[in-house]
Amino acid sequence: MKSRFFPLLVTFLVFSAIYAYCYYHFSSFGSMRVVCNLLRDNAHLGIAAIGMTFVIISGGIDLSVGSVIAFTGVFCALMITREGMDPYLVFAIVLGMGTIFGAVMGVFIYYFKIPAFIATLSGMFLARGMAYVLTTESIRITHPLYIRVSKLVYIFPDKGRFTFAAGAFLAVLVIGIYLAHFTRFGRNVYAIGGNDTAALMMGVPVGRTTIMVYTLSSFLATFAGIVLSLSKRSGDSTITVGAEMDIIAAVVIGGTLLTGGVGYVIGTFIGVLLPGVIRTYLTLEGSLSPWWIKIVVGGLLFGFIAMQKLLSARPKLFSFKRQVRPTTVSTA
Amino acid sequence: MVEMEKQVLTPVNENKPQKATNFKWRNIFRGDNRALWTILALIIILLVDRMVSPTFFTVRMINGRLTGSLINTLDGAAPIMLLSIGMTLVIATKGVDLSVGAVMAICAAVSAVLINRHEAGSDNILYYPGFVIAIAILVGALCGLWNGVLVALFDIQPIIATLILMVAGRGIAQMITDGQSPTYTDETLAFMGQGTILGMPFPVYVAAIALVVVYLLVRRTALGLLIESVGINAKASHYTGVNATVIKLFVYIISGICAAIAGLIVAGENTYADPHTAGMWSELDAIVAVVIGGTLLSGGRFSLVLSAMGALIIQSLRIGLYISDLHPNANLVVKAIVILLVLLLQSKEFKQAVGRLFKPVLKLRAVFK
Amino acid sequence: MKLVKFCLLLALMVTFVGAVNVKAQDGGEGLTIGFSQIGSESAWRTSFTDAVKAEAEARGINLLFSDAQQQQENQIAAMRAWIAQGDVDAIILAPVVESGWDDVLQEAQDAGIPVVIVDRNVDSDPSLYVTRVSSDFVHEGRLAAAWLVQATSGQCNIVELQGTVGSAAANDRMAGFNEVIALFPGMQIIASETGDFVRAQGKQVMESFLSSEDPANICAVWAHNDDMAIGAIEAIKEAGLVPGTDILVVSVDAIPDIFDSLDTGEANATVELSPFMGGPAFDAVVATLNGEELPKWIPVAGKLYTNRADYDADHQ
Amino acid sequence: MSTNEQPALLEVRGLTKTFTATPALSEVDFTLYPGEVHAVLGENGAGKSTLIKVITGVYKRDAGTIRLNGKLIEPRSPGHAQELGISAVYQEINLIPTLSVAENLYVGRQPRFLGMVSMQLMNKKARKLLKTFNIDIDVTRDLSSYSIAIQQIVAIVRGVDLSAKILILDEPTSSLDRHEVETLFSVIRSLEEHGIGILLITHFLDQVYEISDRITVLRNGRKVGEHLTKELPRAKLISEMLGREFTETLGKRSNQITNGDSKHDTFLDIKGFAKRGMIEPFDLEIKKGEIVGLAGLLGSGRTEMGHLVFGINRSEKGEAFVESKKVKISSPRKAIRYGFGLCPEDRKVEGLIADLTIRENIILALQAKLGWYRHIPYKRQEQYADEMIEALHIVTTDAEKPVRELSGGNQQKVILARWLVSNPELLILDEPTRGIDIGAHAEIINIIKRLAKEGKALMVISSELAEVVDYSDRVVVLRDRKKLTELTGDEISEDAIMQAIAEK
Repeated sequence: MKSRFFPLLVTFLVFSAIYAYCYYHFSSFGSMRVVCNLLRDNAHLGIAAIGMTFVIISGGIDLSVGSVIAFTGVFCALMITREGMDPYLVFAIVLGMGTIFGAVMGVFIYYFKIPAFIATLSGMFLARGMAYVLTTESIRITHPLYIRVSKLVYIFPDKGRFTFAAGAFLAVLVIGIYLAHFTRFGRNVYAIGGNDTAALMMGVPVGRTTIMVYTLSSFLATFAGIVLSLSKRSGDSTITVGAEMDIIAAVVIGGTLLTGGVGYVIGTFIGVLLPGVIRTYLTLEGSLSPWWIKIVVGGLLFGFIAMQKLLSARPKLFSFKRQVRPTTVSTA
Repeated sequence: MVEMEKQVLTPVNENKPQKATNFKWRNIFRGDNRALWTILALIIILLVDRMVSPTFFTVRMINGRLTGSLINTLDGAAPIMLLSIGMTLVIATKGVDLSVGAVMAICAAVSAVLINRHEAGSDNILYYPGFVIAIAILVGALCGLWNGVLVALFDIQPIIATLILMVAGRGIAQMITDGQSPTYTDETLAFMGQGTILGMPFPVYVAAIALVVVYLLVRRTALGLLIESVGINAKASHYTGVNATVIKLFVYIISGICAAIAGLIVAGENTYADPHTAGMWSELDAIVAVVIGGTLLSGGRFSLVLSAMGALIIQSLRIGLYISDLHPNANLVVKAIVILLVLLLQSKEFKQAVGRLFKPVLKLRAVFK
Repeated sequence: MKLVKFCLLLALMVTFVGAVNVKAQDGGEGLTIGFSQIGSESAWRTSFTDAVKAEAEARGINLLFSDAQQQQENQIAAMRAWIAQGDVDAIILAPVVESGWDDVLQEAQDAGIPVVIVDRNVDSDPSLYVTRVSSDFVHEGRLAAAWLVQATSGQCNIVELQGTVGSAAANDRMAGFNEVIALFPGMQIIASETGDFVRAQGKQVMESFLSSEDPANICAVWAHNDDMAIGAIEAIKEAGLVPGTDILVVSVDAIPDIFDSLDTGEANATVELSPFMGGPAFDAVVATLNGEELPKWIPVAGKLYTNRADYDADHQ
Repeated sequence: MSTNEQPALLEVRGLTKTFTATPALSEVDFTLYPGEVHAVLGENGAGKSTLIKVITGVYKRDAGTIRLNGKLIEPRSPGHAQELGISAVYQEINLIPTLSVAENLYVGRQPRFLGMVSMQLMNKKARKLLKTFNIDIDVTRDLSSYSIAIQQIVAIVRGVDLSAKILILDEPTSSLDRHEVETLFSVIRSLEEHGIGILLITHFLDQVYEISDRITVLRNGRKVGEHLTKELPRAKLISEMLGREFTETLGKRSNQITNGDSKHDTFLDIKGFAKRGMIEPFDLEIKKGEIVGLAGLLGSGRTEMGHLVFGINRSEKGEAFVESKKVKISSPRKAIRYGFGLCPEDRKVEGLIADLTIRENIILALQAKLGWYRHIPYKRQEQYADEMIEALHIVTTDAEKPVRELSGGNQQKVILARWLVSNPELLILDEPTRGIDIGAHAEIINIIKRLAKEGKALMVISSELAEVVDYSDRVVVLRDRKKLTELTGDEISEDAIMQAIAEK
């Protein structure tokens, strides 16, 4: 077991322990119903979180994803229901818009050296604002395609419903793993997150990769918006407010270091499901106050970060002084 | 040469009390010509506001209280200004504090819950208004200490260290009020948000005093210098003997205290504490204010005055949108565009790119000269 | 002509006064009911939650409460969790938005769990839920407008504090209000901006109204909820005017705080948005479990109050 | 071996590059033939790094042409240069610590199987590749878990494996041991046979003579000579590099005190300090008014010794006594409290606070020592700064200029001034004269001597032996992270130091 895998292992163990605890109290956690619900209810968060994983591995951050999801939903609903456009065409347009949106943020970040935090914060305001400008009503979508998609369900014997959203989530997960570990683009993302100047020296196209990372993130957020719109059959500009923070937390809980260079897409998958499990538990318990979810997620965040810190500080576990480790020689 | 040696090598008596003279304006407007862009942006936005509403600059005295859009802008900007003061110091050390909004909610909740006990007739001295304010500020300082410990002692990246309290803090605030939004009637606490002195709203004084106090604290001691040196080059500062741990603890505690006072103001304005919405997204406003004020997110040189101006820019933008005929939904779009414009104007790389674009024009002009 | 309109209005108000108050009843003991609440963003919402909880306790109902913190996704997830667990007898849903409920309602129906919608509306097919227990936002707007028309004899420049953009409450109250004032050429809205149902925002928006418009020209403020009205009252006071006299204040909700203002005359009228929807909702659950057919909408009407005594008299 | 009749592989003509008014390269010509090792030599700041950065497309040149195999090329980025066949291994290891060894070898060109990056294939290839260099390590582990030597070798192996026509090696051997150097050289020789041109930059003259075929000497951004290695005597090479006659610098040392002088008390006494992976246990004694020179090649442990004494790295064992009192040097702050000061080797990274003004940089150490609440009044600060600017001849218009705008020598003086103002008892100077012009060089040496006369204890780390010999009362010689010996009084000479380093 290499040390790189350790955070992932801990994430997995904590998830298993919490899931086992929930199962002990509520038998339904053993059914495909809960499993499917977790997948479909968190599909949009998960899809966007996979994009965010790439951004964070590259050493950046993307605060715009929640707004992009909302904008996409509103745009789809408006164009399909009000303008009567063909859904496929609308999807193509909105994906194109999302892609350009991400690329522009990437250009601002890479070429104009505007910190990712602020650039994507502006993106967050812009996308949310555009959604509000389009409409603030909650619009229902009744296009036949949407009905057809909602019928695309595999029903398990115990009535667990494996829907299109769940499928899309898993598909994006597989593609995300493929991208991260089996393509040069993915490895380049790890490289620039590890050390971007070194990556540049090694011939990694840092500019292109950086822009592509933000493009991918916005593209996936847009896709998440489409998935959410398909599964809710509606568009609403007030959804997923603050989702970016949940997503960032999920990525960190999944074992990805915010400093960049280290992380796993599969970890993000678990990181997304974990708050979902806790929320389900609170719902079934029915008397615990809603604020516990926030406090527990905050506590988990703290726990995982503390653990990562302790791991990286080895062997001197309790030395708080900054270790000047000779990882690179600089004698210039 | 001998004389020089003496000067160089004899230790000087440091404790000799010396009057702090030689006040320099450049010490206020730090950050090169970034100051220019910030001031320009504020002036432009104020002028646009004036165009939208002819009475924008009109200030009237009504019942001993100054009223007018300008006063409203100042009043409304006070909480953001307070947050941006703390945030400036944090950002100058290469950090960021995402938790200020949640800390506002926590402190507002604490003050409301405690004062409710006082109003319910408890004789406990701790529930007296003055103590309640002190306790709320202390809670804010503790929240700051928590962030500071994570960042300075455990060396956790600031953005993630403060994300913990940002996520959990609002939950804690809700837990304190038991999910309610308690109302109170206490006049002392209400004065924090509603009171006036000489016609000017009290929050404006609070923000101004905080600005002056923190300014003096960092510029009349060596703190400002040490904060900047840690932010610019942590390693070199470490080698020079700067105690980065203490500096970082200090800035996060200041940020926590500023957030606590901002929380008290927001609660006092309406004499109730709403743990759900108090300070929501104000961390982002504060960060934007600091960035517009020319302090780089990568740390280093900072200017408290310019950050306060950044806060004013944000608030005058908001007020401008309130009074304009613009659809309310366009708020965020306008905000995003203004932020991007200011940032682009500050970006050296952007200016170079634009310069390249206009190079042919300049060349042409040179030919015709 | 004007007289006709007045009569129309009075008739309107009277019908609503008649429909007040569904008294708490017994029934439902031993049931397990899931209640998915939007959140706890306003004083009204918390009193709504508390009323439902109290009602459940009085009836011996095992209430599973889930607070969605304003997110529809959380509400859907909560409902699915209950359906999956399978021990709830019914679900009460206070939807955060109108659309997007088709699938989860269908799933509940497939699982044989009746769903009662409370407070706000959903745009799904009515066959998917048992009934809807809610107030009529449009009528609330009408009531407020009618009172204002009466109070000002149809001559008034109004500033409006909108609720959260896009919410049904904001849209419908606006629609109802505008519908009535459209009948009176002397009544017009001279400024309108969202205050997000929040006190602080209500105050800020009112402040900007007071400085951008001539305060003498503002006759009344119409707020989509009491919280914003209270914020506006602060702003009016700070501008040196007397709320309730110089500028009339009319709003919706009837939360406890607004009665303090009514007592001092700083507010003029509030339309009750009854938080007592738990009783009718539980009744509906019991009825539907007994196989009874129910109308698709059970309105819980609120009355317009101008003082505390009337309110207390109605809520003994 | 190469001959001039062969067509040139790389032809650089009239290359000029200017940074903010100071030319880093002016009109430099350089020719590399296939199958030769061409060493580019020069002091720090001669323009070597700039030359290779221009060739590899990191910097855009201001003027001049670059031809590869007779064709004009325009390298736009290191990636582009790599595509053209020019790959570089820099002295700072430019690899990615969070990736595995195998991935570092194949970043940007990962082997693919059925269109997918295949880790198995990559690991297999990496193992095989490293085998050819007689290195057998777990290629799946993170690079950061290996020693610097291994990391350096990985970087070189990567550069070699890029099937380059031209390989640029910038200080490749600075952290390798003898065995590893041998391994590397054998590879370089085999590369020569394949017609690859190698541009080598190194500080080690022995290695230059061992491996190179041709030498180009740069000084202050200009080319001062190009020679076949075998035709160039060492003395001539050194005089070309230094720009003066060799014998000039070999002046008699100006001995100030003799060893064992009772007037001079011991200031610092260190017994058995050591840190694994940094330096073996050593003893060190420094008297007041004494200059102790630390001599050794780059990577010999001299900087590490300074770091341990100053508390940047905590010693794992041993004890330290300041004026006979036992102390624990656990951090720079502690060390400063005991009266130590350190001018670090890497000014930009470890010394300067670039955006602060000269004044602020100068008073920083004193201010940090006083604590934040005991603010030095502005007037006093300005006084300090002005005194220092005058005393050390810092060339600047005023003290309020950001220190980053100064030249290297003046920046060095600012750091020196910082410590002088805070008045330490022991000053550790790591390469105080590196990369600064001749005038400043002499001034700094004068200051060092004067400080010793004032009774300060000094510890000076320098790679310029002549300089060390000139001012040291005692010289500590290091090699391979180990203290070898101490030379005192008349024993001190360049020959003696060289001999000590060379001794088996």
